[in-house]
Amino acid sequence: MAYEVKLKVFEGPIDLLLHLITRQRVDIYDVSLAQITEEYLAAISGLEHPDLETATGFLVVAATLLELKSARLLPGRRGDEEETHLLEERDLLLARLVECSTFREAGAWLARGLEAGASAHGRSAGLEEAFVDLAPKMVLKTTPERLGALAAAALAPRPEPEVDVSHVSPIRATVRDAIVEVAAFLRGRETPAAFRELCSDAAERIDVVVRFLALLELFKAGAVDLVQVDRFGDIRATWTGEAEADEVLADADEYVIDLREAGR
Amino acid sequence: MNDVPEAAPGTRKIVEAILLLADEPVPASQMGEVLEVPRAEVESVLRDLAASYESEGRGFVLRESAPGWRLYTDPECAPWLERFVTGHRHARLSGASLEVLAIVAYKGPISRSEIAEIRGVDSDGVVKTLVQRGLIEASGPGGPGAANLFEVSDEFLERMGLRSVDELPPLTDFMPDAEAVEDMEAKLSPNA
Amino acid sequence: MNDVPEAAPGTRKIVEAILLLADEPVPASQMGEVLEVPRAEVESVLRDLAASYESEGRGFVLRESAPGWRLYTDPECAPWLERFVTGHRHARLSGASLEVLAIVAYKGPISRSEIAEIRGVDSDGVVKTLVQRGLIEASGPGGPGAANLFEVSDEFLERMGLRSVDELPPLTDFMPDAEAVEDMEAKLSPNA
Repeated sequence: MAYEVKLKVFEGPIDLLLHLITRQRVDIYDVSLAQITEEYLAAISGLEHPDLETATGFLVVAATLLELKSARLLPGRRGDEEETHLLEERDLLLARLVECSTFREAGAWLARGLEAGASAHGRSAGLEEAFVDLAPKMVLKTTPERLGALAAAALAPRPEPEVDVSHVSPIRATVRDAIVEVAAFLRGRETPAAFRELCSDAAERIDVVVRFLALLELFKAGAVDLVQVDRFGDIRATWTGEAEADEVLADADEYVIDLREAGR
Repeated sequence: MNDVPEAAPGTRKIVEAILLLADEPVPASQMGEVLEVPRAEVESVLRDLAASYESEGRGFVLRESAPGWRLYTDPECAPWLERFVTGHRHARLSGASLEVLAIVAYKGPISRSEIAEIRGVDSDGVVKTLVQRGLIEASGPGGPGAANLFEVSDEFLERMGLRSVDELPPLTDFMPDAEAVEDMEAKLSPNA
Repeated sequence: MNDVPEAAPGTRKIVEAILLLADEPVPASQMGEVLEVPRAEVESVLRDLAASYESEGRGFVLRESAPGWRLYTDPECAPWLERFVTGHRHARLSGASLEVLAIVAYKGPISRSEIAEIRGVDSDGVVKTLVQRGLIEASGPGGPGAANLFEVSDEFLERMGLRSVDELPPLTDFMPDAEAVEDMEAKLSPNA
């Protein structure tokens, strides 16, 4: 299925998901988790100038979506514990979506209030001549350095860092290739490897995304164990040797996201 | 030039004169000091004045916000006043800025990292913009490098016409309704 | 009490709003242009307003001078206003004032609208206060209504211990280069 990925500028991983999940569509009942997941991945594959932290935020959400999605595609292969864990993950994501939506609405309300406030001009004519000389000398507790810093801050361009995904960059990496690379990297290591290390030579955001997906494939096949201590913490991977890369490749076929397709 | 009609002007008159002279909100307590009358009396005069300006259909309104009382032009007149106001009064805020502003208004005092936690994305740039616009400010320990806590400024409260953040509508007013949440849940459901 | 000229309630309201906003006398003809009503009608409204402020014992008076009409505080209130002005609250420079002072020091001569542009907010009130306090002054063409340019005053320089603005530290000292900014951001981020 071909999607037209038309995205505004997103401010964060939850913001993006909220957009995908709440936007009005004609075929609203056809929107499935699978589709949202694909669109999400397509969108983040186009992120430019990633820093690892931002990338991680997006990837954590992507991981949850993939986990939820794979649970749907592989029914009955999970125990109760895993099922509960998945539902918890889903609820956490849902809670963050509700929170994000709430603050967004509150922000829109504030915008209306500020706009209304801007149409009432406060009296600011200042002192009449008769009183000017009475006013105490202004305390000038400042230094040339402080003034310089203030002027520099005022004159600096206003920062509005936003993650621009309006541009979907061409895909130069595939999950299949990454599975082989990641497996090669992890196999034979004694200690867990951080996801950061796995991506240390990744030149583009897309490489990071693809390696992350590869890691998930390997995890699902049982070839690696993943540990993530905090929500925003680093992900650590250990090679278990319970599956080999080529088995993963064979098995992964059924639900590997084709980024080339989705990204178009 | 002007013949003084009576012995001493009343509280209302002096309060009005102070309001005309002031170029920022004036606390009722400060007017009370100047007039040597209790703050409560000044407040009662201010409330009466505000009500009478409104009922008389004056071109100005008297409003109380966190920092105090100030005269404003009636918002209805704004279209005719453009010529007398220089510069764009306020550049519009981005969606991200408004979201962070809402977080600070409702959750402040709040640190940068708590804001990032809620939004799932680093928000330092947005925080800086809001500080520059004078809408939020660092409170608490402060100092360069310290983990500042941020809250909304008096200027923000003045522009919103609020006496304190407690006057904001409850956050629950902005939550998505049950149907919308159900819809979100359904779309995230593995068994859909 | 309020004998509002019934024919043009809208005019009276807008005229009052203009008077409240204006920081210098406004010619009746200019108000007429804005309102799209004949000057004579505006003048009649202004005279009625002036009379009603007086009869109602308001704290402000409306006076006509050569350049136009302006609201002033009632002279009877002067003793209390002096007390208000000498109060401590006005002695401190606000954050906004300091920022404008810094901009004028580095970018002067500079116009009001350029200052508003840089700050993203209307800054006329602040500029006016700084002029009144003798920290900045109008230079260049000048004249009422003209686009004045502002620069810091000799008094300001003297109080800062500077002979000229050229002695201010160069702005580049305070502009971190891109690399330094990234470094700083990395240190501030929660997961660094």
